[in-house]
Amino acid sequence: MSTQAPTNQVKLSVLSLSENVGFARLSAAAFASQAELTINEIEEIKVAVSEAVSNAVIHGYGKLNQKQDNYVEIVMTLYQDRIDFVISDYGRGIADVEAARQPSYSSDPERMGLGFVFMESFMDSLAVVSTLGQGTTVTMSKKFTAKTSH
Amino acid sequence: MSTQAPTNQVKLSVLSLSENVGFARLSAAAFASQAELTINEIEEIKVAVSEAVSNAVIHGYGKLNQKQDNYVEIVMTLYQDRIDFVISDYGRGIADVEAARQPSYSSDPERMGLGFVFMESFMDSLAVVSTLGQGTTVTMSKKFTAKTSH
Amino acid sequence: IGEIRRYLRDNNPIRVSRSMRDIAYKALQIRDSLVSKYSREPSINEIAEELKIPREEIIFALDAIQEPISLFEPIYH
Ligand SMILES: Nc1ncnc2c1ncn2[C@@H]1O[C@H](COP(=O)(O)OP(=O)(O)O)[C@@H](O)[C@H]1O
Ligand SMILES: Nc1ncnc2c1ncn2[C@@H]1O[C@H](COP(=O)(O)OP(=O)(O)O)[C@@H](O)[C@H]1O
Ligand SMILES: [Mg+2]
Ligand SMILES: [Mg+2]
Repeated sequence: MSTQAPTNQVKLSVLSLSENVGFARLSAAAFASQAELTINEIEEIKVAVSEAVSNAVIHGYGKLNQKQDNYVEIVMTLYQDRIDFVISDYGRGIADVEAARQPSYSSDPERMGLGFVFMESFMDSLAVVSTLGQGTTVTMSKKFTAKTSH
Repeated sequence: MSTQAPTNQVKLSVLSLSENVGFARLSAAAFASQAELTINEIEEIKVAVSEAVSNAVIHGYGKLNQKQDNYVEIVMTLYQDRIDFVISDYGRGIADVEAARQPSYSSDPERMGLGFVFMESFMDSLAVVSTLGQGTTVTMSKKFTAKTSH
Repeated sequence: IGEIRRYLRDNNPIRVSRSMRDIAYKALQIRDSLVSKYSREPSINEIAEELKIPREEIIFALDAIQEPISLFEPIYH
Protein backbone atom coordinates (compact mmCIF):
# COMPACT_ATOMS: atom_id res chain seq x y z
CA MET A 1 0.00 0.00 0.00
CA SER A 2 1.33 3.44 -0.86
CA THR A 3 1.29 6.26 1.63
CA GLN A 4 -0.33 8.89 -0.58
CA ALA A 5 -3.14 10.91 0.95
CA PRO A 6 -6.69 9.83 0.16
CA THR A 7 -8.73 12.17 -2.03
CA ASN A 8 -12.08 10.98 -0.71
CA GLN A 9 -13.50 8.63 1.84
CA VAL A 10 -16.92 7.37 2.88
CA LYS A 11 -17.79 4.87 5.59
CA LEU A 12 -20.95 2.80 5.71
CA SER A 13 -22.24 0.86 8.63
CA VAL A 14 -25.20 -1.36 7.73
CA LEU A 15 -27.31 -3.74 9.76
CA SER A 16 -26.54 -7.36 8.96
CA LEU A 17 -29.52 -7.99 6.68
CA SER A 18 -29.56 -9.44 3.18
CA GLU A 19 -31.37 -6.29 1.94
CA ASN A 20 -28.21 -4.36 2.67
CA VAL A 21 -26.08 -6.40 0.31
CA GLY A 22 -27.83 -4.64 -2.57
CA PHE A 23 -27.53 -1.33 -0.77
CA ALA A 24 -23.77 -1.73 -0.26
CA ARG A 25 -23.37 -2.86 -3.84
CA LEU A 26 -25.03 0.25 -5.23
CA SER A 27 -23.23 2.56 -2.83
CA ALA A 28 -19.89 1.04 -3.82
CA ALA A 29 -20.74 1.62 -7.48
CA ALA A 30 -21.69 5.23 -6.75
CA PHE A 31 -18.45 5.87 -4.91
CA ALA A 32 -16.39 4.13 -7.59
CA SER A 33 -17.98 6.25 -10.31
CA GLN A 34 -15.80 9.18 -9.19
CA ALA A 35 -12.79 7.36 -10.54
CA GLU A 36 -11.84 6.81 -14.15
CA LEU A 37 -13.40 3.37 -14.30
CA THR A 38 -15.38 1.72 -17.06
CA ILE A 39 -18.87 0.27 -16.68
CA ASN A 40 -17.30 -3.20 -16.66
CA GLU A 41 -14.82 -2.34 -13.93
CA ILE A 42 -17.63 -0.89 -11.84
CA GLU A 43 -19.57 -4.13 -12.35
CA GLU A 44 -16.55 -6.05 -11.08
CA ILE A 45 -16.41 -3.87 -8.00
CA LYS A 46 -20.13 -4.44 -7.43
CA VAL A 47 -19.67 -8.20 -7.54
CA ALA A 48 -16.63 -8.17 -5.26
CA VAL A 49 -18.25 -5.88 -2.68
CA SER A 50 -21.50 -7.90 -2.76
CA GLU A 51 -19.58 -11.11 -2.15
CA ALA A 52 -17.71 -9.65 0.80
CA VAL A 53 -20.80 -8.09 2.37
CA SER A 54 -22.93 -11.18 1.83
CA ASN A 55 -20.21 -13.29 3.45
CA ALA A 56 -20.32 -11.01 6.48
CA VAL A 57 -24.11 -11.30 6.66
CA ILE A 58 -24.37 -15.03 5.96
CA HIS A 59 -21.21 -16.50 7.46
CA GLY A 60 -20.01 -13.78 9.81
CA TYR A 61 -23.26 -13.23 11.65
CA GLY A 62 -25.42 -16.03 10.26
CA LYS A 63 -28.00 -17.02 12.82
CA LEU A 64 -26.83 -14.13 14.97
CA ASN A 65 -28.48 -12.13 12.20
CA GLN A 66 -31.38 -10.94 14.30
CA LYS A 67 -29.27 -9.26 16.94
CA GLN A 68 -29.98 -5.57 16.79
CA ASP A 69 -26.38 -4.41 16.85
CA ASN A 70 -24.83 -6.63 14.21
CA TYR A 71 -23.35 -4.15 11.79
CA VAL A 72 -21.23 -4.68 8.71
CA GLU A 73 -18.83 -1.83 8.04
CA ILE A 74 -17.69 -0.80 4.60
CA VAL A 75 -14.97 1.83 4.28
CA MET A 76 -14.26 3.10 0.78
CA THR A 77 -11.22 5.26 0.14
CA LEU A 78 -10.26 6.93 -3.10
CA TYR A 79 -6.60 7.57 -3.91
CA GLN A 80 -5.12 9.06 -7.04
CA ASP A 81 -4.80 5.72 -8.77
CA ARG A 82 -6.79 3.20 -6.78
CA ILE A 83 -9.83 2.65 -4.57
CA ASP A 84 -9.68 0.57 -1.42
CA PHE A 85 -12.71 -1.23 -0.02
CA VAL A 86 -12.50 -2.56 3.52
CA ILE A 87 -15.41 -4.74 4.67
CA SER A 88 -15.52 -5.74 8.34
CA ASP A 89 -17.80 -7.78 10.52
CA TYR A 90 -17.61 -8.60 14.21
CA GLY A 91 -19.05 -12.08 13.83
CA ARG A 92 -17.71 -15.58 14.22
CA GLY A 93 -14.52 -15.31 12.20
CA ILE A 94 -12.77 -17.87 10.01
CA ALA A 95 -10.70 -20.70 11.51
CA ASP A 96 -8.52 -21.28 8.44
CA VAL A 97 -8.39 -18.38 6.02
CA GLU A 98 -6.14 -20.20 3.54
CA ALA A 99 -8.63 -23.04 3.25
CA ALA A 100 -11.60 -20.68 3.04
CA ARG A 101 -10.03 -18.88 0.09
CA GLN A 102 -9.68 -22.05 -2.00
CA PRO A 103 -12.00 -22.33 -5.02
CA SER A 104 -15.12 -24.36 -4.24
CA TYR A 105 -14.48 -24.35 -0.50
CA SER A 106 -17.63 -23.60 1.43
CA SER A 107 -18.70 -24.46 4.95
CA ASP A 108 -22.23 -24.67 3.56
CA PRO A 109 -22.83 -27.58 1.15
CA GLU A 110 -25.52 -25.57 -0.63
CA ARG A 111 -23.16 -22.78 -1.59
CA MET A 112 -20.66 -22.56 -4.42
CA GLY A 113 -17.61 -21.44 -2.51
CA LEU A 114 -16.62 -18.94 -5.18
CA GLY A 115 -16.95 -15.67 -3.29
CA PHE A 116 -13.27 -15.20 -2.51
CA VAL A 117 -12.35 -16.38 -6.00
CA PHE A 118 -14.52 -13.65 -7.52
CA MET A 119 -13.11 -11.01 -5.17
CA GLU A 120 -9.59 -12.03 -6.04
CA SER A 121 -10.09 -12.16 -9.78
CA PHE A 122 -12.14 -8.96 -10.08
CA MET A 123 -9.94 -6.81 -7.85
CA ASP A 124 -6.23 -6.02 -8.01
CA SER A 125 -5.51 -7.15 -4.47
CA LEU A 126 -7.30 -9.01 -1.70
CA ALA A 127 -6.30 -9.47 1.93
CA VAL A 128 -8.35 -11.36 4.51
CA VAL A 129 -7.69 -11.03 8.22
CA SER A 130 -9.85 -12.97 10.62
CA THR A 131 -9.94 -13.97 14.27
CA LEU A 132 -12.26 -16.71 15.48
CA GLY A 133 -15.03 -15.28 17.60
CA GLN A 134 -14.00 -11.72 16.82
CA GLY A 135 -14.70 -11.14 13.17
CA THR A 136 -13.30 -10.74 9.70
CA THR A 137 -11.85 -7.88 7.69
CA VAL A 138 -11.54 -8.08 3.92
CA THR A 139 -9.45 -5.43 2.15
CA MET A 140 -9.67 -5.14 -1.61
CA SER A 141 -8.13 -2.66 -3.99
CA LYS A 142 -8.97 -1.66 -7.53
CA LYS A 143 -6.46 0.30 -9.58
CA PHE A 144 -7.16 2.73 -12.36
CA THR A 145 -5.25 5.13 -14.56
CA ALA A 146 -5.41 8.62 -13.15
CA LYS A 147 -7.26 11.08 -15.36
CA THR A 148 -5.09 13.01 -17.73
CA SER A 149 -6.17 16.55 -18.45
CA HIS A 150 -7.86 16.80 -21.84
CA MET B 1 -42.09 9.85 16.61
CA SER B 2 -43.44 6.41 17.37
CA THR B 3 -41.50 3.91 19.41
CA GLN B 4 -41.77 0.99 17.01
CA ALA B 5 -38.63 -0.97 16.33
CA PRO B 6 -36.72 -0.17 13.16
CA THR B 7 -36.72 -2.83 10.45
CA ASN B 8 -33.47 -1.64 8.90
CA GLN B 9 -30.79 0.92 9.43
CA VAL B 10 -27.69 2.13 7.62
CA LYS B 11 -25.27 4.86 8.63
CA LEU B 12 -23.03 6.79 6.29
CA SER B 13 -20.17 9.00 7.21
CA VAL B 14 -18.80 10.96 4.27
CA LEU B 15 -15.99 13.47 3.95
CA SER B 16 -17.28 17.00 3.49
CA LEU B 17 -16.78 17.22 -0.27
CA SER B 18 -19.26 18.25 -2.93
CA GLU B 19 -18.67 14.90 -4.73
CA ASN B 20 -20.33 13.22 -1.79
CA VAL B 21 -23.63 15.03 -2.23
CA GLY B 22 -24.31 12.88 -5.28
CA PHE B 23 -23.10 9.83 -3.40
CA ALA B 24 -25.45 10.47 -0.48
CA ARG B 25 -28.28 11.16 -2.89
CA LEU B 26 -27.89 7.79 -4.59
CA SER B 27 -27.42 5.96 -1.31
CA ALA B 28 -30.62 7.50 0.02
CA ALA B 29 -32.45 6.38 -3.12
CA ALA B 30 -31.01 2.87 -2.79
CA PHE B 31 -32.11 2.63 0.83
CA ALA B 32 -35.53 4.15 0.16
CA SER B 33 -36.19 1.70 -2.63
CA GLN B 34 -36.63 -0.97 0.07
CA ALA B 35 -39.84 0.75 1.14
CA GLU B 36 -43.19 0.89 -0.62
CA LEU B 37 -42.54 4.26 -2.20
CA THR B 38 -43.31 5.47 -5.68
CA ILE B 39 -40.51 6.61 -7.95
CA ASN B 40 -41.85 10.10 -7.49
CA GLU B 41 -41.51 9.86 -3.72
CA ILE B 42 -38.00 8.50 -4.06
CA GLU B 43 -37.13 11.50 -6.23
CA GLU B 44 -38.46 13.78 -3.48
CA ILE B 45 -36.26 12.02 -0.93
CA LYS B 46 -33.27 12.45 -3.23
CA VAL B 47 -33.87 16.19 -3.45
CA ALA B 48 -34.40 16.58 0.31
CA VAL B 49 -31.31 14.55 1.26
CA SER B 50 -29.14 16.37 -1.30
CA GLU B 51 -30.23 19.72 0.08
CA ALA B 52 -29.42 18.70 3.64
CA VAL B 53 -26.04 17.20 2.75
CA SER B 54 -25.05 20.11 0.53
CA ASN B 55 -25.96 22.52 3.33
CA ALA B 56 -23.65 20.60 5.65
CA VAL B 57 -20.81 20.75 3.09
CA ILE B 58 -21.32 24.35 1.97
CA HIS B 59 -22.59 26.13 5.07
CA GLY B 60 -21.67 23.76 7.90
CA TYR B 61 -18.02 23.27 6.98
CA GLY B 62 -17.60 25.80 4.17
CA LYS B 63 -14.01 26.96 4.05
CA LEU B 64 -13.20 24.42 6.74
CA ASN B 65 -13.87 22.00 3.89
CA GLN B 66 -10.28 20.93 3.45
CA LYS B 67 -9.82 19.66 6.99
CA GLN B 68 -9.27 15.96 6.80
CA ASP B 69 -11.71 14.99 9.51
CA ASN B 70 -14.79 16.97 8.48
CA TYR B 71 -17.41 14.29 8.10
CA VAL B 72 -21.11 14.56 7.35
CA GLU B 73 -23.16 11.77 8.87
CA ILE B 74 -26.34 10.40 7.35
CA VAL B 75 -28.36 7.88 9.32
CA MET B 76 -31.26 6.24 7.49
CA THR B 77 -33.74 4.16 9.44
CA LEU B 78 -36.61 2.18 8.02
CA TYR B 79 -39.74 1.59 10.10
CA GLN B 80 -42.91 -0.17 9.12
CA ASP B 81 -44.55 2.95 7.77
CA ARG B 82 -41.87 5.60 7.47
CA ILE B 83 -38.19 6.26 6.80
CA ASP B 84 -36.18 8.71 8.88
CA PHE B 85 -33.13 10.52 7.55
CA VAL B 86 -30.86 12.26 10.03
CA ILE B 87 -28.10 14.42 8.56
CA SER B 88 -25.50 15.82 10.95
CA ASP B 89 -22.45 18.01 10.65
CA TYR B 90 -20.04 19.26 13.29
CA GLY B 91 -19.45 22.59 11.61
CA ARG B 92 -20.28 26.18 12.42
CA GLY B 93 -23.96 25.83 13.26
CA ILE B 94 -26.89 28.19 12.63
CA ALA B 95 -27.45 31.27 14.80
CA ASP B 96 -31.19 31.60 14.10
CA VAL B 97 -32.82 28.43 12.83
CA GLU B 98 -36.26 30.06 12.44
CA ALA B 99 -34.84 32.71 10.16
CA ALA B 100 -32.74 30.20 8.20
CA ARG B 101 -35.85 28.13 7.43
CA GLN B 102 -37.71 31.05 5.85
CA PRO B 103 -38.19 30.86 2.09
CA SER B 104 -35.53 32.82 0.19
CA TYR B 105 -33.39 33.29 3.27
CA SER B 106 -29.74 32.64 2.54
CA SER B 107 -26.55 33.86 4.16
CA ASP B 108 -25.04 33.75 0.67
CA PRO B 109 -26.46 36.30 -1.81
CA GLU B 110 -25.66 33.95 -4.69
CA ARG B 111 -27.86 31.17 -3.36
CA MET B 112 -31.61 30.72 -3.62
CA GLY B 113 -32.40 30.01 0.01
CA LEU B 114 -34.86 27.26 -0.88
CA GLY B 115 -33.12 24.22 0.60
CA PHE B 116 -35.18 24.04 3.78
CA VAL B 117 -38.34 24.83 1.81
CA PHE B 118 -37.72 21.82 -0.43
CA MET B 119 -36.95 19.58 2.52
CA GLU B 120 -40.11 20.69 4.27
CA SER B 121 -42.39 20.34 1.27
CA PHE B 122 -41.01 17.02 0.02
CA MET B 123 -40.88 15.26 3.37
CA ASP B 124 -43.59 14.64 5.97
CA SER B 125 -41.64 16.20 8.81
CA LEU B 126 -38.53 18.28 9.27
CA ALA B 127 -36.72 19.21 12.47
CA VAL B 128 -33.56 21.29 12.63
CA VAL B 129 -31.42 21.43 15.74
CA SER B 130 -28.28 23.54 15.68
CA THR B 131 -25.73 24.97 18.07
CA LEU B 132 -23.35 27.70 16.97
CA GLY B 133 -19.82 26.40 16.69
CA GLN B 134 -20.92 22.82 17.29
CA GLY B 135 -22.96 21.81 14.29
CA THR B 136 -26.37 21.06 12.88
CA THR B 137 -28.66 18.05 12.81
CA VAL B 138 -31.54 17.83 10.35
CA THR B 139 -34.14 15.09 10.89
CA MET B 140 -36.61 14.33 8.12
CA SER B 141 -39.24 11.69 7.83
CA LYS B 142 -41.11 10.24 4.86
CA LYS B 143 -44.24 8.18 5.46
CA PHE B 144 -45.61 5.39 3.33
CA THR B 145 -48.35 2.82 3.46
CA ALA B 146 -47.03 -0.37 4.99
CA LYS B 147 -46.80 -3.30 2.63
CA THR B 148 -49.78 -5.60 2.70
CA SER B 149 -48.98 -9.25 2.25
CA HIS B 150 -49.59 -10.39 -1.29
CA ILE C 1 -40.05 24.49 -7.74
CA GLY C 2 -41.67 24.15 -11.16
CA GLU C 3 -38.47 22.82 -12.62
CA ILE C 4 -38.11 20.21 -9.92
CA ARG C 5 -41.78 19.30 -10.11
CA ARG C 6 -41.39 18.72 -13.81
CA TYR C 7 -38.38 16.59 -13.10
CA LEU C 8 -40.52 14.60 -10.68
CA ARG C 9 -43.33 13.90 -13.09
CA ASP C 10 -42.98 10.15 -12.98
CA ASN C 11 -45.54 8.89 -10.53
CA ASN C 12 -45.16 5.23 -11.17
CA PRO C 13 -45.05 2.74 -8.29
CA ILE C 14 -43.12 0.30 -10.47
CA ARG C 15 -39.50 -0.15 -9.45
CA VAL C 16 -37.89 0.61 -12.76
CA SER C 17 -39.34 3.70 -14.35
CA ARG C 18 -39.47 4.36 -18.04
CA SER C 19 -36.97 7.17 -17.64
CA MET C 20 -34.51 4.98 -15.75
CA ARG C 21 -34.66 2.39 -18.49
CA ASP C 22 -34.10 5.13 -21.07
CA ILE C 23 -31.06 6.41 -19.19
CA ALA C 24 -29.57 2.92 -18.96
CA TYR C 25 -30.01 2.17 -22.65
CA LYS C 26 -28.70 5.57 -23.69
CA ALA C 27 -25.64 5.04 -21.50
CA LEU C 28 -24.95 1.70 -23.17
CA GLN C 29 -25.41 3.23 -26.62
CA ILE C 30 -23.03 6.06 -25.84
CA ARG C 31 -20.54 3.62 -24.47
CA ASP C 32 -20.56 1.78 -27.78
CA SER C 33 -20.13 4.92 -29.81
CA LEU C 34 -17.27 6.11 -27.56
CA VAL C 35 -15.60 2.72 -27.91
CA SER C 36 -15.47 3.15 -31.67
CA LYS C 37 -14.42 6.79 -31.34
CA TYR C 38 -11.54 6.25 -28.88
CA SER C 39 -10.80 2.56 -29.52
CA ARG C 40 -11.00 1.93 -25.80
CA GLU C 41 -13.66 1.56 -23.12
CA PRO C 42 -14.82 4.99 -21.91
CA SER C 43 -15.06 5.71 -18.20
CA ILE C 44 -18.42 6.24 -16.56
CA ASN C 45 -17.49 9.92 -16.24
CA GLU C 46 -16.99 10.24 -19.97
CA ILE C 47 -20.39 8.66 -20.54
CA ALA C 48 -21.98 10.97 -17.98
CA GLU C 49 -20.42 14.03 -19.59
CA GLU C 50 -21.65 12.96 -22.99
CA LEU C 51 -25.18 12.27 -21.70
CA LYS C 52 -25.22 15.33 -19.44
CA ILE C 53 -26.71 13.21 -16.67
CA PRO C 54 -25.11 12.88 -13.22
CA ARG C 55 -23.01 9.72 -13.08
CA GLU C 56 -24.90 8.45 -10.03
CA GLU C 57 -28.14 8.46 -12.03
CA ILE C 58 -26.48 6.31 -14.67
CA ILE C 59 -25.18 3.92 -12.02
CA PHE C 60 -28.65 3.64 -10.51
CA ALA C 61 -30.30 3.09 -13.87
CA LEU C 62 -27.79 0.45 -14.96
CA ASP C 63 -28.25 -1.37 -11.66
CA ALA C 64 -32.02 -1.23 -11.98
CA ILE C 65 -32.17 -2.88 -15.39
CA GLN C 66 -30.04 -5.80 -14.27
CA GLU C 67 -31.44 -9.14 -13.37
CA PRO C 68 -32.36 -8.85 -9.70
CA ILE C 69 -30.36 -11.96 -8.83
CA SER C 70 -27.12 -12.47 -10.67
CA LEU C 71 -25.34 -15.75 -11.26
CA PHE C 72 -22.70 -14.69 -8.81
CA GLU C 73 -25.00 -14.30 -5.87
CA PRO C 74 -26.82 -17.44 -4.88
CA ILE C 75 -27.40 -15.80 -1.54
CA TYR C 76 -31.04 -15.02 -1.21
CA HIS C 77 -32.63 -18.02 0.39
N1 LIG D 1 -17.10 -12.91 6.93
C1 LIG D 1 -16.98 -14.23 7.17
N2 LIG D 1 -17.15 -14.72 8.42
C2 LIG D 1 -17.04 -16.04 8.66
N3 LIG D 1 -16.74 -16.97 7.71
C3 LIG D 1 -16.56 -16.54 6.45
C4 LIG D 1 -16.67 -15.16 6.12
N4 LIG D 1 -16.42 -15.04 4.79
C5 LIG D 1 -16.17 -16.27 4.33
N5 LIG D 1 -16.25 -17.18 5.32
C6 LIG D 1 -15.98 -18.64 5.18
O1 LIG D 1 -15.28 -18.85 3.98
C7 LIG D 1 -15.99 -19.76 3.14
C8 LIG D 1 -15.77 -19.43 1.70
O2 LIG D 1 -16.39 -18.19 1.35
P1 LIG D 1 -16.81 -17.94 -0.15
O3 LIG D 1 -15.63 -18.16 -1.03
O4 LIG D 1 -17.49 -16.62 -0.25
O5 LIG D 1 -17.87 -19.10 -0.46
P2 LIG D 1 -19.39 -19.29 0.01
O6 LIG D 1 -19.89 -17.98 0.58
O7 LIG D 1 -20.13 -19.68 -1.23
O8 LIG D 1 -19.39 -20.35 1.07
C9 LIG D 1 -17.43 -19.68 3.61
O9 LIG D 1 -18.14 -20.86 3.31
C10 LIG D 1 -17.28 -19.45 5.10
O10 LIG D 1 -17.04 -20.67 5.79
N1 LIG E 1 -25.69 22.70 8.02
C1 LIG E 1 -25.68 24.05 8.11
N2 LIG E 1 -24.71 24.68 8.81
C2 LIG E 1 -24.67 26.02 8.91
N3 LIG E 1 -25.60 26.83 8.34
C3 LIG E 1 -26.60 26.27 7.63
C4 LIG E 1 -26.70 24.86 7.48
N4 LIG E 1 -27.80 24.59 6.74
C5 LIG E 1 -28.35 25.75 6.45
N5 LIG E 1 -27.65 26.79 6.98
C6 LIG E 1 -28.00 28.23 6.88
O1 LIG E 1 -29.36 28.31 6.51
C7 LIG E 1 -29.48 29.09 5.31
C8 LIG E 1 -30.66 28.60 4.49
O2 LIG E 1 -30.39 27.31 3.96
P1 LIG E 1 -31.13 26.86 2.63
O3 LIG E 1 -32.60 27.03 2.82
O4 LIG E 1 -30.66 25.51 2.27
O5 LIG E 1 -30.66 27.93 1.55
P2 LIG E 1 -29.25 28.08 0.78
O6 LIG E 1 -28.45 26.82 0.99
O7 LIG E 1 -29.64 28.29 -0.64
O8 LIG E 1 -28.57 29.26 1.39
C9 LIG E 1 -28.14 28.99 4.63
O9 LIG E 1 -27.90 30.10 3.77
C10 LIG E 1 -27.18 28.95 5.82
O10 LIG E 1 -26.95 30.26 6.31
MG1 LIG F 1 -19.56 -16.13 -0.23
MG1 LIG G 1 -29.14 24.93 0.85
